Amino acid sequence: MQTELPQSKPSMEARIHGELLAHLPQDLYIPPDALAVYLEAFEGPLDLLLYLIRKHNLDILNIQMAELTRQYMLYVERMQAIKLELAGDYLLMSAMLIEIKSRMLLPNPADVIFEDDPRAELVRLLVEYEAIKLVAQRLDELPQVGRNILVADAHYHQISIVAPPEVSLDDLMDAWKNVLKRARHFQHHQVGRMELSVREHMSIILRKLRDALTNGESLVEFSQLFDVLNDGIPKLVVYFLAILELTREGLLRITQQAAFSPIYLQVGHSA
Amino acid sequence: MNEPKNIVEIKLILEAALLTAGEPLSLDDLLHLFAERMERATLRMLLDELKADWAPDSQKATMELVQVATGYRFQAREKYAPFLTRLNPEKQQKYSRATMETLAIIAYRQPVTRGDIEEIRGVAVNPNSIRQLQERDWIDIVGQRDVPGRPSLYATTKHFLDDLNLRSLGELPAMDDFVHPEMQLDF
Amino acid sequence: MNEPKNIVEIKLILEAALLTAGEPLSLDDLLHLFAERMERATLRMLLDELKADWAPDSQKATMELVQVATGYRFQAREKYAPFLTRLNPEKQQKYSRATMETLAIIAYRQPVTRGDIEEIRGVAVNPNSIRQLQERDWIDIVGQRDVPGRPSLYATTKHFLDDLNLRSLGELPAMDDFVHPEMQLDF
Repeated sequence: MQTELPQSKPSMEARIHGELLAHLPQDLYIPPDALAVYLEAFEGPLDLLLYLIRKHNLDILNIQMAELTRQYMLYVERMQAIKLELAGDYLLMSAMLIEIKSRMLLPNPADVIFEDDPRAELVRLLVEYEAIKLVAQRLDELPQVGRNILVADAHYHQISIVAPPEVSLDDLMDAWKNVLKRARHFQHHQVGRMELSVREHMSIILRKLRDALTNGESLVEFSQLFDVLNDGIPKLVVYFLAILELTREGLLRITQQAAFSPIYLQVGHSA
Repeated sequence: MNEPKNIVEIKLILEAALLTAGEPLSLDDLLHLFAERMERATLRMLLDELKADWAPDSQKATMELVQVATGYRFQAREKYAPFLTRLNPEKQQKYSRATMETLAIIAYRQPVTRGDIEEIRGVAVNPNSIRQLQERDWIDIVGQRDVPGRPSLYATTKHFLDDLNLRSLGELPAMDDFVHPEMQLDF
Repeated sequence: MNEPKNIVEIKLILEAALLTAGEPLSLDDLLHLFAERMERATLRMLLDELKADWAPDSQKATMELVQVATGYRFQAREKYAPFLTRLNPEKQQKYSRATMETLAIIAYRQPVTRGDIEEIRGVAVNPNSIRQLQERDWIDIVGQRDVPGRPSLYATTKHFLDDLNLRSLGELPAMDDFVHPEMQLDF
């Protein structure tokens, strides 16, 4: 037996003021994958219940519990049968429905809901959820920035260029003093001009090696580092000290195949 | 340009500011444009004039000056939106029903906890829904309920109102209470 | 609004798009606004007309339509810029203490790794400090130390020396310049 499947998500259509628009599969056979899609369209047990109520034209204020419970259980069983990941909320609702139904069987079932009607809480939940469902849809239909509202956003030139913070030599000194004050292991350490020059040249050498590496050369010949003719003795000494210090710190490796053959420098030991 | 000397110049500066802001500008923002002091009433009046200058039947018909929650902004008249959105179709945010219902509960019942949302919807809150709404800066946490676990209380932001072209929560679509009158339920 | 039927309507759509785009729009972008095919030459002509509509002596004097590298955009005429800038005044920022100390350590102890800096300062390095100094082009990475994790080695750049008016690091005041007897630095 073939059953007509809804054109779109049923709950999207079943929502409007009890106007029932969706087609619900009436009969038993629905291809399981189609059923899964169909059932997943429900946002939860309240959504499903609302759908059933609207579909069967049940009065939300005077719900026929037996019929509603039967319908609901049918769906839950189908969901379980096709192993749809069933939120615990659905089972909780089953329990609630069954409980209400059994309480309705007690004497004095009322047609009109009053305060201690067993259905009161369920009705409250359904009414509130339905109101939220409707209003959520209306919110979604409101014009929205980015969707149907586009805000004027023309360009203008910021006049002043963002000035980077001013840093003076004094600021730098103050910072360094602070560091030294706190770092106890600097106790006996004095940074002299010579040592700073060495450290500067350590950076220069590393930079040259880095650039050479970018060009595919892992080795740089020692003599390429400086200009013997123009650099002057002090500078060469500083270079030499920088190389020694880099080597000591393991940042540089020096290789020489044989005495008097070219000396090569490379980063670390393998890079 | 020196400080504006007359109303025409002041209005031009207001117009330039609002056309380039990209977001609503409050009266306070707008007062910052001018070195000289201006009454807020004067500013409001000038904004009304500016709004009129951009009337639909004028030469300046593409934009309208509107007031939303956080201030004033120029926005394209709605009839142009279908064309303009062709530029960035992917930017068109569409939220799932779960997300929209979560938003509706927060908007209409705020401040609410996750627990409140779950009670109304009857299912666990999808963390993605909350995250999407927070990332859009439509909701934020305004406090904790003083119960065990101190759950966060969510509320909508002014930015949410701005994005929906609203000045206050009171302008939200009315919530349907159609069942309540006959119910006579004493909840 | 249906697809525009005449040049006036097309120009209004172009204007609305360019006022709201927030970035320059290329000819290709602009052609996407319309379902019907349009010659690029026609579009260019319409943009010229639009530009003329926003002439300085017109009613639409606050903005000008300009062509920049990536396309067309409306921008506020230059004379309004000083006022608009007041809306987003730039703060004369100062580097945080952490950033200054990080810079000092890199200057005096280079080449150093993050680990070295942390050891000296006794606290974790704020990634922002490093980023700020790199963006300023005052420090860069000159290599990696050959230990597990191969941490980057930072050093100061020539640009740093230039900005501080130094010819070489050797011109940085050496320690003993300020370790005066009376200072008794408590190391």
